[in-house]
Amino acid sequence: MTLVFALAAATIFGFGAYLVLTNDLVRVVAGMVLISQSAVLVVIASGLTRGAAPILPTGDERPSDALVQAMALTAIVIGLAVTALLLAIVARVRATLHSLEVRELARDEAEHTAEIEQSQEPQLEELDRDEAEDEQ
Amino acid sequence: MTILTEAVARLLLAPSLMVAAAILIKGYVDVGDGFAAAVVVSLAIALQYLAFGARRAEQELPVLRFAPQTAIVGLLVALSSGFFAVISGGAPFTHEPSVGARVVRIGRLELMTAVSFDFGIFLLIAGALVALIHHLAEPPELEPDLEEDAEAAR
Amino acid sequence: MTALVLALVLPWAVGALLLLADGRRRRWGWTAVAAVAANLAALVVLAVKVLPDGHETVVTGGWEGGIGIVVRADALGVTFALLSSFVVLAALVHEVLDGVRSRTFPALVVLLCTGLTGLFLTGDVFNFYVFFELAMISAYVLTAYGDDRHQLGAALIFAVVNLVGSFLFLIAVAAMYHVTGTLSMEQVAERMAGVEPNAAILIAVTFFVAFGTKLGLFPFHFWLPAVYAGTRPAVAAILSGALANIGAYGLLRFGAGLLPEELELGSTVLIVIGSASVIYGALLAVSRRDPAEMLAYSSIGQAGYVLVALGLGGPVGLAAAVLYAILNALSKALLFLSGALRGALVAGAFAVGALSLAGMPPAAGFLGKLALFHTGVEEGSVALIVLLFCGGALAFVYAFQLYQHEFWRGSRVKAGTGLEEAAAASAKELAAGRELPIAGGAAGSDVAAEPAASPVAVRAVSVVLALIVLALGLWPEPLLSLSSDAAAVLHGGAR
Amino acid sequence: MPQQTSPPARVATRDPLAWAVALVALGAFAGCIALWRTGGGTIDVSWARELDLRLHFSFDGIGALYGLLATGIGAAVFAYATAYVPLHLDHQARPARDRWRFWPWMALFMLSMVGLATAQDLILLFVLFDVTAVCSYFLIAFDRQERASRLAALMALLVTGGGAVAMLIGAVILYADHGTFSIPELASLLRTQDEAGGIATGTTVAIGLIAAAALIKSAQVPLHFWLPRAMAAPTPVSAYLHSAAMVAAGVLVIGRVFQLVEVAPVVQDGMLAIGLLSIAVGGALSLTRDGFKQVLAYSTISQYGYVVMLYGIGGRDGATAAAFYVVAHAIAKSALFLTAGTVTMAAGCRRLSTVGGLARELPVLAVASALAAATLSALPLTIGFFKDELFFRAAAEHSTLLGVVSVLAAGLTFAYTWRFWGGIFLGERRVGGAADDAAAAAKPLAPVPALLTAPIAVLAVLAVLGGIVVGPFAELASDAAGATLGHDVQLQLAYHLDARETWMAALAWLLGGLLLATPKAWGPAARALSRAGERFGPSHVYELSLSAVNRWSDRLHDVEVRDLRSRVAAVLLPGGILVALGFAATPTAGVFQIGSIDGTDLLVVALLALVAIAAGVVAFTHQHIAIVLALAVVGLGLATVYALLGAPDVALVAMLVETVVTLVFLAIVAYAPRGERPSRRELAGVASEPQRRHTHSRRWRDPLIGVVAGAAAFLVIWGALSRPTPAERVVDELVRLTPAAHGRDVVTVILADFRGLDTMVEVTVIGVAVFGVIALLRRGRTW
Repeated sequence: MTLVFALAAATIFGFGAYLVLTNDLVRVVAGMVLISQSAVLVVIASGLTRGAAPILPTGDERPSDALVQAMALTAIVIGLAVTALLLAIVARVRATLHSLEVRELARDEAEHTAEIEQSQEPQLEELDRDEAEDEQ
Repeated sequence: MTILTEAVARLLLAPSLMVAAAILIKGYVDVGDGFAAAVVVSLAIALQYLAFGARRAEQELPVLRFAPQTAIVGLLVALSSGFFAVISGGAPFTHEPSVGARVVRIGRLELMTAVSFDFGIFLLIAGALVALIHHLAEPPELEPDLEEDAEAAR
Repeated sequence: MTALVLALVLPWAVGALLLLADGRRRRWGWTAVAAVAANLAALVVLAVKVLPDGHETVVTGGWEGGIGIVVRADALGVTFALLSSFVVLAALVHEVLDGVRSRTFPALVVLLCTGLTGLFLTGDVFNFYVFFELAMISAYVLTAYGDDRHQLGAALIFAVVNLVGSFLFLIAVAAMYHVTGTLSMEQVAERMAGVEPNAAILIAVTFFVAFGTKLGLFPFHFWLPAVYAGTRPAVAAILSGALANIGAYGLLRFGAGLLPEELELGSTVLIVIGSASVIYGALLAVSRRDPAEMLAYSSIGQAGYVLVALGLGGPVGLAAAVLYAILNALSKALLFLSGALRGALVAGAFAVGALSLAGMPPAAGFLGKLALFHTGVEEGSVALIVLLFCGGALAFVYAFQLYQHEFWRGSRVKAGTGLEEAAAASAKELAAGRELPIAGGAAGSDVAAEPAASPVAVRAVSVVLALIVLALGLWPEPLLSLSSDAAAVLHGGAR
Repeated sequence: MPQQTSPPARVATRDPLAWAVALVALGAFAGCIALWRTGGGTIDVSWARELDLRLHFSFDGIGALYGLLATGIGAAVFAYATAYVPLHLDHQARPARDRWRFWPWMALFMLSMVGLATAQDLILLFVLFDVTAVCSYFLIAFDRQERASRLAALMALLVTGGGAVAMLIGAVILYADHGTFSIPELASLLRTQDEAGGIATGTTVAIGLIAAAALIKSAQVPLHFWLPRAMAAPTPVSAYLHSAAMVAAGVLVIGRVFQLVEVAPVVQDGMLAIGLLSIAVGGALSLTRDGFKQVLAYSTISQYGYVVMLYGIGGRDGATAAAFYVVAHAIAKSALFLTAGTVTMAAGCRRLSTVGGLARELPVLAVASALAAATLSALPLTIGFFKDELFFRAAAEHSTLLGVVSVLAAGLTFAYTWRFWGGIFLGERRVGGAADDAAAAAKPLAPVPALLTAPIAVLAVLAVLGGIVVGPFAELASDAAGATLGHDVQLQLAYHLDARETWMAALAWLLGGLLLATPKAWGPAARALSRAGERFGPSHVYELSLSAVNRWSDRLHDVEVRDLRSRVAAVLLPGGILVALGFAATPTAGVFQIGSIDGTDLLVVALLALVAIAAGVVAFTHQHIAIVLALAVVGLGLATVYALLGAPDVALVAMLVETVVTLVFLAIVAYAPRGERPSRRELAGVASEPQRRHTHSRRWRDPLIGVVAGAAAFLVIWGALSRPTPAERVVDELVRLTPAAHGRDVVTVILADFRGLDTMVEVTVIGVAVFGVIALLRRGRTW
């Protein structure tokens, strides 16, 4: 089972990573959701002692690891929070840029940087040669 | 939406609130807690939004308007039940009644700090999710609200 | 214990309440300031109790450590908490005085401060993760603060890249729990020693990637310039002066504290990556015209120093890492805040920051350089000394090129103005330069069209920061003993 | 330059700020004299215990010498500046408040020089060294509206600041080897070690680094170029910089650490060579310059070359001569600089070629500066005579060759000094033009305030006084030499007409006169040298490297990735590589375990497979609705897995959360169907053609990175999961304690009690996220 869980979590993680690299912002968020699912699965797997639900443990049977369940719950909730937030950012991006493409965003940023660089003179002011010869 | 969905939505509201209450109360004994209960409630309300549309849903349930405030009140309730013990010198999240002490019960509901903590979480999550649903029901707003800006500047 | 709890609960409750308020109103802004100030005050009280080598521990629920969550204030945690809270306070006061532009800003800053305090003071691995997420999620929203669409892009980049880091961190925490069976840092540290090396090193690498991303080390840094340059100065100050501390602290706590053997094993890699960051960040910073972007690249370089010091290790190296992190946070906050302002004394404040960045006395930055050279010499590594020298020389170049560019050439576009405005301003400047003859001015001299000065109170914040940086340079003992006490926590000097 | 000495300028002369600083200087001067006469004093307190830093000041001979220079010359220069600065600002039409950029720095400059002169600790020395550099940075850039000033300031800061770092490194190396930063302690330690059989190479390197820092500060060839450039500063600054502060700080440091240098003969020989080189290069270039201040700047390089050479010679003779030389040079050089400033103010010219014959109109100035020139060129009856006498003696004692060289050097000094003086005051009267220019001959001089002449006269009188009553100066120099050498030195000075040194001096004068008389003979050669220096010299290297760094920076910046995808890739790919490194770094045999699968697990395996497939569907679908649905399958599938694994709480919440996530996703996706409105860029009518080319290469890159990330994650997860869980697990305790916490569902009890803090933070995160969403979508309006 160790291998199975590792494989499953890694596969989900890999697909998520691939999605984050795509051009479509909705798919990027989907990728983040997958990565978070993968992390939760790892959390659950890290306490992989199958057993009864840890409710009213009698002591006869070893219950499943309750601590990782608590951690997984927390992680799931946090995953929900970041997903909602990411989606909101994406919605704002779409509303402002009228596009859901990462490329569009990058281009916008590149233009912004270029404008900044152009609007200001270069930092290093090179001396004119003749001026340097014997100034004043 | 059809009349059928509206009817179903209306019919489902009360039972889902009951389910949520059950999940909340028996949390310490069985599966479920304040968080799950809150999600159930907010899903029931989301159903109202889907069935009636945002405006009508909010007209029929004017109490929804207080969702953000509810969320913050919930947070403060949870925070204070977590930290009130500090006032008397105890550790945070100290549990009252303490280990081994007798627990007062009302029916199956045991009165203890963990329950009020859970209730705070319920309020917080329910309020927050309802607020989220409310805002998602309309597309994002981009224009700056000028009159409010002017007001804030004062 | 009261101080410890208050430091956490006060900003927590106030921040939550502020979420409902319209933060653009002055009174809410000042409420937020009061909350962060209270947090800082509580931390100071805590620091007085804890330093030099004590610690204060609270276990939630009054259970035994490990059962409940251990909240533990030791010298290292308190140092970073103090530092971050101070920077947050400065940035918040700056923004409140300058006029808050969004409703949620004060609330988010206060909650961010809560998250930071929590994560620096927790003694529990998973609790670290949740507080970390609290700080991060506030930061994600803060990055979008302001109405510029570039800030939105910055927020997206920031959130996505750092979330990848966060989830890696979570995976590492889960793995760590699996191999040690506990979440309390103290117990984890004991049990990690017995863990089979392959698993341990893979966990360590995952932590490193997570924190390296947070800290913005080369080659994980690519998100950083866009984010720092895209946000408003106060937010950039918080990100670089407070939030980036998570990376440094995480590397120290998880690396040197929990995984010392793995750290030792990977020291070469750390030094190589650190050196690459130093040179890469400094080199890229040299010709940046946008001050925020330059400061962003400079942060990458400075993070490299922290990593190099960590890689060298030992009491001296660890203390140098802490010291460097503190100095960098302070000077970055100062530079981001003052770089956006205009008027008398601001240039002076910025110059102090530039001096500190370049490691020139009397600003405090030279202490970091001294400590690093000390580490390098003790290590006997000529290459390292040459690297530090080159990094320092580049820092000289970029810090002062920027300073002169910003403050000696007359008007400049204030950060945060729209592009159209910026273009108009620079066009006007050009026109003024060409057409208006200045009496007595020699040919070729630039025309200084004095820009409007920023409000006095806002400038005062930067000046106070600058004075603190100067004072720490002139009287370095508190800073030095703070960082060596903090480092002592890690190498067992005062456990 | 406008010809005006307007009344406002004269009013500004009574500027209380300026006079306060000047009076402080005067008071400090008196204080220094008092301290010197009473034998000084010592402060030694701990500064930073942690780094073993001490605030160790001692007013010894060196402290007295340089302290008196800094305050005495300071008082004269400051007095001069009270008149100069208002005029300067007035000429440039700058507001009077700009003087705040002058006086505080001057005061700090003086203070830090006194501190530097008395510092006994290497780190303290470094700190004050840098403080003087910072002061000079701001003072050189006083005319910051001028590009030349800004560049000069940056250059001075970079070169001297960089040099100071060398000193810091040296200090740290010495500390690492010998455990102290204190110079006296180091001196005795090293001497003992030297006698015991020589010092370590590291120590020599450290001493060399410290000496290098000092030489750079003293503007010695080849790192001299910042000094002539620094002439962009206002004249009083230049005067102070050259005679008593910045440049003097370099030789001061050499004097201070001389006992360390003595044990490293290589360093000392190097200093001798560099000193000689500086004398020659500085002197030759000085002869080719036209600007007043340029002539004087190169002369300073040459003059400090003498001092460095004397320290290179070393011993009693060298140390005394060096100390005396610094005093005499400071008096003469400050007077000459101030003269240049006054002439510029009066005539509005800054070049020898545009001015001449002013002796008649400015008689006091002419006489005073003639005395200063005489001092510099070592004529009798001035204090300068003795400086050369000591110089010749030390050189000739060292070797005949050096004696000959020293005569040549003195000849050079004589020539450039009088070329400067003669160029201004002798010859045909002209102002603002070449000879034969009628307009220039008639152009009147602007009136000059008395304060622009008086300090020069005072300095000249001092120089002559020193030539007659040399006793106090000799005492000062011998005290300084004593502090330098670490043992007492006696210096007797008097005129002996028959001495060898006198003849050498006479020979030098003759040589100088010859040089002056035959400018045509050496002119072309000297100018060629100067041109070569500009084309290939160190200053050019500096500019080249600075612009190369800037260019490289730009180039690298252009190739920096700037889209989200590459930024994420930049985390995943190196992360994967690091994981692979970590994997390879430790033995792996038998570490990884497959684990057992029993019957009931088959359902879990099948479900996980389904989840993985659904994840694949998410990855390769482009329809947003399909993505959302496939994500829901992943989530619900995992929830079922959790239920099967005995985690009903997780399963419940995962299911509920999955529903919420799906709803939120659908809501956001539903806002505006794709492609309904043209993008911003399309609105602007810009084609996005160039970007498309990259898409093809991405087709393989992105999946590859996904695979790398997945593989790395796999290694980490599998590696960790393969470890058996420890026998002692905290969760068992939790289960045991659950009844004590009045609960039955362990998970809920953990969430609400044992780890309630986690839950509290977690729900706060949800709250922040929701309010963040509101902030983004509704600008924060809560409802």
